Amino acid sequence: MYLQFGVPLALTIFGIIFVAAMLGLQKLLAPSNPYQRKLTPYECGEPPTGRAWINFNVRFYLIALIFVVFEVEVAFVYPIATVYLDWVRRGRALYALSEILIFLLILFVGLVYVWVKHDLEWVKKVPD
Amino acid sequence: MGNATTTANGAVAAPLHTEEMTLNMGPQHPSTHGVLRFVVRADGEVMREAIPDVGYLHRSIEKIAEKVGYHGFMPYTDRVDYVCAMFTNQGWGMACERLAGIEVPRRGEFCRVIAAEFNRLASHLLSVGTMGMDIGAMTPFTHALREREMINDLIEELCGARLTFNYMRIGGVGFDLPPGWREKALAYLDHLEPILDEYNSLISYNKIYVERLANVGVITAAEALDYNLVGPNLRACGIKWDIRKDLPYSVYREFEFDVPVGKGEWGTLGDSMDRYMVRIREMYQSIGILRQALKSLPAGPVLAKVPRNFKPPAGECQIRVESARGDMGWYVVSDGTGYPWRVHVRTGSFAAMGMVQKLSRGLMIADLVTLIASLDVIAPEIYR
Amino acid sequence: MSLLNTLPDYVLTTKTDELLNWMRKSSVWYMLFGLACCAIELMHTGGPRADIDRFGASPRASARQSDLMIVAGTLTLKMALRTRLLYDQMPDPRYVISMGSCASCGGLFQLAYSVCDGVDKIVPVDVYVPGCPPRPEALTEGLLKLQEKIMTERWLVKGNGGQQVTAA
Amino acid sequence: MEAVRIYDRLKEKFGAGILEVKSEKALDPYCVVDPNALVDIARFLRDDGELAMDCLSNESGVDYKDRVEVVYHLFSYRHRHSAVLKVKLPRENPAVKTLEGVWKSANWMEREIFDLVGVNFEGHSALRRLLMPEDWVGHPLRKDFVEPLEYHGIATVRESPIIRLDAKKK
Repeated sequence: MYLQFGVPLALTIFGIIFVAAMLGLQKLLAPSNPYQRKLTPYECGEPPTGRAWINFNVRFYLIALIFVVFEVEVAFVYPIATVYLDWVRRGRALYALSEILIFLLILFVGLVYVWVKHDLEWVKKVPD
Repeated sequence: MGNATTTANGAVAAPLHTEEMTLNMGPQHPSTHGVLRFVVRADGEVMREAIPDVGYLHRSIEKIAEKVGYHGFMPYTDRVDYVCAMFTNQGWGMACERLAGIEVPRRGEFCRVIAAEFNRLASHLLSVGTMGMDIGAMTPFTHALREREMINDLIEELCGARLTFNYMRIGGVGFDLPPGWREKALAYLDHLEPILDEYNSLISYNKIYVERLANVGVITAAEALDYNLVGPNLRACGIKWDIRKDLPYSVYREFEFDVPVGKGEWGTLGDSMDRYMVRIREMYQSIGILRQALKSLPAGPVLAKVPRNFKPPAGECQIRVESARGDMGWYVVSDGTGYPWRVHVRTGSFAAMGMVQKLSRGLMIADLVTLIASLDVIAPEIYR
Repeated sequence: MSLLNTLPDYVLTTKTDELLNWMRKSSVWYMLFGLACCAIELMHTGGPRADIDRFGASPRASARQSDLMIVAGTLTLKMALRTRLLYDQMPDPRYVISMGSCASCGGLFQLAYSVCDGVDKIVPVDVYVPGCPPRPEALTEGLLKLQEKIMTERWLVKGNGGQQVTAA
Repeated sequence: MEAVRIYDRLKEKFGAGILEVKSEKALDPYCVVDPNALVDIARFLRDDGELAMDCLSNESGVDYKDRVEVVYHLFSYRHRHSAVLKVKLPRENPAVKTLEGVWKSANWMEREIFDLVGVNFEGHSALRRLLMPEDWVGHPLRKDFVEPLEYHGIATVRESPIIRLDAKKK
């Protein structure tokens, strides 16, 4: 009775095998020759100076965070887009459309908030 | 570290302690137009300062000039600025002619002007194309290179080389125009003009382009003179100065052409967008000069009688040529023997590079890339 | 436990070698390493007319993603140390094309005090392309010569494996 | 204004500072200046209304047999005239005051002259080698410069391939 889950099962198995094959072949066939000078960090040809582990500007983190929020949003829209036609055929088009629009609307409010608070620009002007 | 102050709307604006990054826009970098290196001290994206470290292509051309004779030095002058090599040839030729007092026949002067202006077109095309690529638009680069290839074909038919021409000699030009070249060149100019308009409308009024270039790297007229900026960079600051018009040499007196000057239409006067637009407008002027030169080409010899082992009288002189990167000063000291005693070239990129450290304070890292592209800096001109 | 150069010479192994070489030959990514005048010809080679993208060679910005270093231009002594470091930082199997007479033997700058005569003093070179600067077609022929050389390499089969550069 | 009249004006103003004016039989007439009076002369040339030399267009170091000369080519965009100043320095350790205070373009030109000809510019903001590597020994554009045989293990001489061919034939 769980037959309808057969397809995703096959897909996951194929995925795992495919990734394992790629990594395995690479381990078997590719030459690997790491030596100290090759592993030095790449600095456009210059010998690297200074430490890489410094607490750099927090702006990078904020911009990355905002990006992740809207990336996940798009990721959620994809599954709905695939099944959208079935809903339309079953005559429940309005329900499906309103469902996705509400989801987008909530996140749109988030976008406006971030825009107004100047978090999208790099040099944040503290509104004093 | 520091006291946490609460701003008006209650947000805590405690100064977060973040260290300064020291990045290395090193010799091998896609955007530095050759082997330039910048030690960038940046806090996040905003740069504290970008200290240029130059010398990765110093090929000691000035020392070699003392080892090879006057005629032998001509191919080395191509390598001083390989994107517009005709101007360095012309500079060296004129310096030696002035030292020895040689008179170049009129047709030779006309051939020099034609070859030089074609080379100015090619140099500006490359500069405008790579600026497009530095801002992220890939297709302008291919457009510009396609036109540059056609100019290379024309010049290759004229003197056999695509990049380092060695076309000019002391006392004139090496080869006369091949038959049918004049019509081919005129046809190419008619073909190039509409393409330049299309390129201009496609790129120059694009919102992203203007956003990335306007108000970036602003140079005032006084600063430009103080740092001895020359050529399109100087004209973009509003100073109407072109050696071809103001200290006319060769046969430039006989042509009408306008000297485009930056007007600050997009942002403040003297920003990167002005420098870019001055180059685009200069291309139209070069096409005008080429048409006039090709139409009124006189007959006659192209090379004056110059002895094979050329020995100019002892003395020194400096001449200035309007290269694509601005006024290039050739200072030659001769001691009467067949080898020059000292040759010194002062080029446009050298002065522009001297300014980058001051201009880069407060810019974003991405703006440093457009600043270098807008100053149109070429590595060998800085290092020679 | 890598199988590199361990298997004997059977139909299967030589054919896989050929397949491997064919795949790597038709996707040689070259590093943007233009030093001097040859850099402009390198741009024209990557440009619209003599396009080497049709041979699978696409320009890469950093040494980490490229397996071919085209040394295009005069190598000065100051740049030579950086070139050695860049060569070391490229992933294995890596190749070097020395483009132009300046990179091959110092060219017309052998008289100079600051120029390193020839890049083969610094890195092992696979293909020398003569010319000053070589035409885009000459560089494309150099790339094709390199592709022929890649086809002769042996991976599974015993014999000279993909260039094991000793820890320099 | 002709170059020679510029030098006459300088002679009136600075008298002892101007050592020699060479104008006959010279393509670009120049005037030799006393090194210690250089900065005042330069400042006067720039600030004076009539001369208004607002641009140091070229600065080069020339190494002669008995002296090292630094040649300054000045230019005025307003009056479109130019002048050439020269400073004669001893060959051992030539030193002159920097003109960076007067024209900022002198900064890089003086660094290059320091690097290649070895003239020490006192008061320069960041006097270090511009073109040669930091650990380079000697000043290459001097006439008595001897090329080092190797640099960081890289031989600077390339033996001619004919030697290798003969060796192979044997």
